[in-house]
Amino acid sequence: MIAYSANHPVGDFIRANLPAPLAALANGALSVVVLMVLVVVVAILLVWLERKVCARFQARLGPTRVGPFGLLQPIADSLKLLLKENIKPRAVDTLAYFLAPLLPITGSFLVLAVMPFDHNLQVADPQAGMVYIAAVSGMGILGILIGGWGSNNKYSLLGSMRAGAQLFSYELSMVLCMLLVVMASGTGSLREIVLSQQGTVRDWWIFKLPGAGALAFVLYLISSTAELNRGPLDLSEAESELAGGFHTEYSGMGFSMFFLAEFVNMFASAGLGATFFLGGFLAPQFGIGPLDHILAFIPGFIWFFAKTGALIFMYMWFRWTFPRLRIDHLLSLEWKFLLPVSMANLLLAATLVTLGWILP
Amino acid sequence: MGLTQDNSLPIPPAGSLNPAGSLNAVDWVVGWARANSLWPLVFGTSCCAIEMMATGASHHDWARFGLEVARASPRQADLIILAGTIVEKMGSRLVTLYEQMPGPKYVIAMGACTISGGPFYYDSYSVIKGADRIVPIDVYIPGCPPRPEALLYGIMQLQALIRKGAWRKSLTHQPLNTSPIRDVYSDCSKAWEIKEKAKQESMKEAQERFKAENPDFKGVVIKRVAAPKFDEVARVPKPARGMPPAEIFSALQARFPAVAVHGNADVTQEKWAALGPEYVLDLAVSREDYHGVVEFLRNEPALKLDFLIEITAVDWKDHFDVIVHLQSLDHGHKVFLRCNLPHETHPEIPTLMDLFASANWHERETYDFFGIIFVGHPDLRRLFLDDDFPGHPLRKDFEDPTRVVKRPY
Amino acid sequence: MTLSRLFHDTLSMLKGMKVTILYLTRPSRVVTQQYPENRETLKFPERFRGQVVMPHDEKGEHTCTACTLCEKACPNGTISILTTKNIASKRVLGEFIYRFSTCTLCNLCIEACPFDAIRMGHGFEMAAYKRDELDYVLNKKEGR
Amino acid sequence: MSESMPQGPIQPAPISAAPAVSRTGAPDAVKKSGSLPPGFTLRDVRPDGSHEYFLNMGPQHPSTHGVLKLVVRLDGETVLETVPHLGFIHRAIEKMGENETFIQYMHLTDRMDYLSSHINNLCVCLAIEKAMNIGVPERGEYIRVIVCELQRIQSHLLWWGAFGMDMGAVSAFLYGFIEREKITQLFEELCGARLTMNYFRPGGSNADLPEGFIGKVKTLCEEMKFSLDEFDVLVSQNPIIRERTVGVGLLSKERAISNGCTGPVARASGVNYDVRRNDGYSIYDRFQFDVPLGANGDSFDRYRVRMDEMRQSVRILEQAAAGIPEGQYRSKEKPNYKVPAGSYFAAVETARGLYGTYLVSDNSFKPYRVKSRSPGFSNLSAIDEITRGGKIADLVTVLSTLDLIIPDIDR
Repeated sequence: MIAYSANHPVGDFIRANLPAPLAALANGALSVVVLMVLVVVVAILLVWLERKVCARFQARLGPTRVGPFGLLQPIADSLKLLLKENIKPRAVDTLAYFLAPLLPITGSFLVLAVMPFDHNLQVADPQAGMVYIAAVSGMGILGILIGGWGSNNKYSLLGSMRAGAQLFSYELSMVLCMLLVVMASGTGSLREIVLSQQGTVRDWWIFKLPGAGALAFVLYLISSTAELNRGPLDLSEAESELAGGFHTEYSGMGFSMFFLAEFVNMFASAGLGATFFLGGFLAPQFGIGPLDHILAFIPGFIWFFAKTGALIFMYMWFRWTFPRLRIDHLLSLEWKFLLPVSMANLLLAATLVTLGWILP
Repeated sequence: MGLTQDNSLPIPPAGSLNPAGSLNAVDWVVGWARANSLWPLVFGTSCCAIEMMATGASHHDWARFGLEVARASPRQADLIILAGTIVEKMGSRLVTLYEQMPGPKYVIAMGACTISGGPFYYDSYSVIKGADRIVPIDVYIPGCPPRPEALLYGIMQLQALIRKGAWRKSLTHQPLNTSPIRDVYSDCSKAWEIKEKAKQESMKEAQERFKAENPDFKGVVIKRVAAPKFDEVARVPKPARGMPPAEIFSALQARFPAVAVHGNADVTQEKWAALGPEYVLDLAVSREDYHGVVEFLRNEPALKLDFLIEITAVDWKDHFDVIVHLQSLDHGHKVFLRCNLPHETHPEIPTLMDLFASANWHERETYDFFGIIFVGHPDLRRLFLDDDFPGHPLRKDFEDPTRVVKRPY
Repeated sequence: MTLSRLFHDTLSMLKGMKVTILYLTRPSRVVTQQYPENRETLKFPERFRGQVVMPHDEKGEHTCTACTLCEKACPNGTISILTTKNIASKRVLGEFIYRFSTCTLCNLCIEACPFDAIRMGHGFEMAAYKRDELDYVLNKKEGR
Repeated sequence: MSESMPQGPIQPAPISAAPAVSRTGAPDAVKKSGSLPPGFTLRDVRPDGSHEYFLNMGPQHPSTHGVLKLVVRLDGETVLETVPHLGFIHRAIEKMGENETFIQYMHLTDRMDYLSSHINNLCVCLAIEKAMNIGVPERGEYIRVIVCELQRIQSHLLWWGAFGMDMGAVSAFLYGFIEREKITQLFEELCGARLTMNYFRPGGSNADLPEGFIGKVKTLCEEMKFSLDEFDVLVSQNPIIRERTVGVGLLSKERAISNGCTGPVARASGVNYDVRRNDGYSIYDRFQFDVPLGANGDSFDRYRVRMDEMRQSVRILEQAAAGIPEGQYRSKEKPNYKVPAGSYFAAVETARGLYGTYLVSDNSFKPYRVKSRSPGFSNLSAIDEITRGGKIADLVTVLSTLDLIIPDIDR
């Protein structure tokens, strides 16, 4: 563990010249701005990646004419959405209609605040990190419910009611899977969770608890797909049934906020998956000397982004392969299958931990 | 910059951003963004929609142009590709959709039907003759249906238009085509005759001079290209399946003496043979035992005509013929019935809904087109046309100059 | 959900995922023909119906004798044969009006023409900004 | 709730056997105080009728495959009653048929059911041939069988893609179109058009097969077998599809016959009737092919019947491509087809069911009256009984397994 020095020339210069109370905030403000910029750029990149990967899955090319390999396509999309006419339908509940798009984005940004990108590349490291994440990710659900009800449209009402039922129920099994890792690693803080997975690849939580870790990872994948309204479980904006789902009445900036929130949320869930189960920013060590040395040479956040990218690819793979579930299958999948299995999994992991059978 | 009354963006006068009216950097970037991110509305009424789907599919892939996200809700779409015929009843819905779309919005008229009514220009009482009568159109793509490459070329033309700043035009309410529906074919030849008459006067003496100078002038004879010759092929009649018509008729004759074979009243043995193996029994039935005959044909185990192919009517100017086609799925034979009705405004005939559930829509369609009332039908309303459609269109005496252009030849 | 059914379901879902990943991992399976880029090599089958054209020989002459058979065969009133009398007062073709906005490319006019004066061309880039740009006059010179 | 029934022009007599049958209403369904929107008949399930609401799956909706409007009476997600509204693409083709010659009317039948345009043309040709006693040479018959079976496979491929898209598997739509494009290019070589063909004429077709066509058909049959197996892996064996279609939208055999359903919809309910085999037009009796039947008429049976039908069509294609003789492809071409007075009916099996053409002629060049019996028309009329009690997702499933083409219904 190399001790990183906490002071930094730019940071020291700012702290020196600012009055005392502001200086304390400087560090936080700087990191929040960097995080926001990073995440928006990553979201724009994800929009492009989604369209290219979806095209390759369907044996076609995807955007190619807008900039090299179509890289400027998401920028053109967001700029156009920015400049659209801002329609406020007459029968709309103004407060609910305009407040709703803000919530999902803030929800996913708050989750990213505690994401450990690298050893100390982290905005904040609260001791009860996992509890904070479970609380904050409820904000997205709120936004969809308010938006659906506020736009006074039967399709969006149906979409938001479905979203409400789906997101609340899948929150349970997602939290249970995270709880398993927290219990096994003994700490709530995400940074310690990652550090608890140090050592070889077998020390990652996905492999450490024999069977329980891998099952928790699979359950996490399923429930986070439902949290994101993506893939086979995208019932709240079911394209072919509800025409537009909860964001039917949104145009221009309102719609692009929902659109962006979906991708920021995807990055956040994939990041959480990597942090809890795949050893966050730790390089994979296989016990072979020279290979480990080379792998450790690559800095931590590269590993973090690689693992997150792999998970994001899994989400896209699910979305472009599977048909959509029906609402009652979706809920019975959660209540009758995921919840009992994740509880039993928690119990199994608890016995393993107490009896000390964690793999060496 | 207050919003205009229908809260759309304020309309900047042309060239307001820069007096020269040419594009400056901001215009260029805005035009580039709007041109490259056209999200089409999921809107397809008939055959052109299949070619639009083929353009969206992997072979032609309009996602390369940034059109991948086809939105189902008009709020998020900024381009309507009118793929398919626009009919009067659909016209009002199309205008609502167009008004629900925000900000700079564009319309592509794809296919002959949306440009001018295409094949349905003449003799159709319900087709809108050209979609630019109800919605301002930016690009017309001819063809029926146009190839995917033609649609892509049309989209590229629209993108070029947007890059040149046409998005400013689409914020204003452009004028629609309000010219009356006229017979383009005859007007074109009439106009030519007038021009031709004047031209012939001016050429008259030149023609006499030419005839005087070389009386025996033989013009160029263009040879007729011989069409390929095929020789006659005898038709192999397919034997009708199931019970021969003679037996069906005799079984019916016992129960309903008044029923006669259409066309030849007294039918003898050799008459049946003369009608040929493919002849399907065609009965003429009076209104009284119309329901009884159909019920008998359906419930009789030997006949078992349990499948109603269709109910329709023919207007013979002095009387109506209600036509019923029945078929037996097990035995395979068919029976055609026709019932003669007087030529009133609303002739009446009993319904067949208690025998066949499919009679429900067939009878409503016949009422919609001919005005024939089916007594006992629980919900006899128009099926295809709006309730305020004047008259019943398939009657021979139906005239509606505001909607129909008669084809002159 | 019984265990065996759970196993079979997961197996068939994985096989479904294998089908899609094989499309992703094999760029050779991409079938897109990039229209504007492949414009030179783009070739349509010989019988493709793009629009009705009147072939002219090198002297600019066409073989239409204004017999109006194609005009009668057209179901949509697309073709207008406007005849005139030439210098030898023989009735010849003045203008062959072809309203492409109502043409449905049904090939009936080509079959009706006894002189093979018109045939189907391979044009497809005919999108226009204004509706009356779609009315063409097919013959360059008066008939013979 | 007031007992006021919608005010049709006459008072309705009580009907005994048929269940509460669905009707179509005209204007948008706005639940006015007390009166039901037009077309709805069920007494209010709840006395105060508070929890019900009427959803307009309007003419522009991703899953209605065109411009069909369904007014759905919902209790939460459960569908209580469905009333389809038609007429949004009614183009008066039958009225136009009375002012056009027989051949000109044939080019309009392409635009009715544009996914079986060859087979529709064939139906009009059969009617004219029966009326004017025109024979078809051997090669012409083989060309007709090959082209119609290619058209059937092409139509089922688009149905399969649209079914996948409605279920949420968007990639299936694209895969269906990749295979469909191969057949579209074959048709481009054959008759020059991609969708509205106008290729058949009474007595044969208007041009011979281009050379190399039979070879391409044979290679297509091989590729089709491979891709059909791939489609099965991707969608047919998918447990999510199984859960969403098995037992959804049950249509019993009696109700199918009574509702006039034909084609794969009826065969899925056990109605053993296929116009190609039972009525025997053209030369289908020379080829061995079996007609797939479903057991209990739910959405999965309709799906399974169509997938098997594609395989049977490939089988017919192979036999026809192997046995096609040389010789003339059409009989003597008459200058103009003047049908003798009388009424003639011909029926064919399109991809959706029994398509019939009823020509009434008064001995002139133009038909006196033309009626085309559309298969989708009766298949759709059974939708209210099928989707009762299901969810909205089931309504979408049933709509896509009925394989509707709305211009074919509205004509």
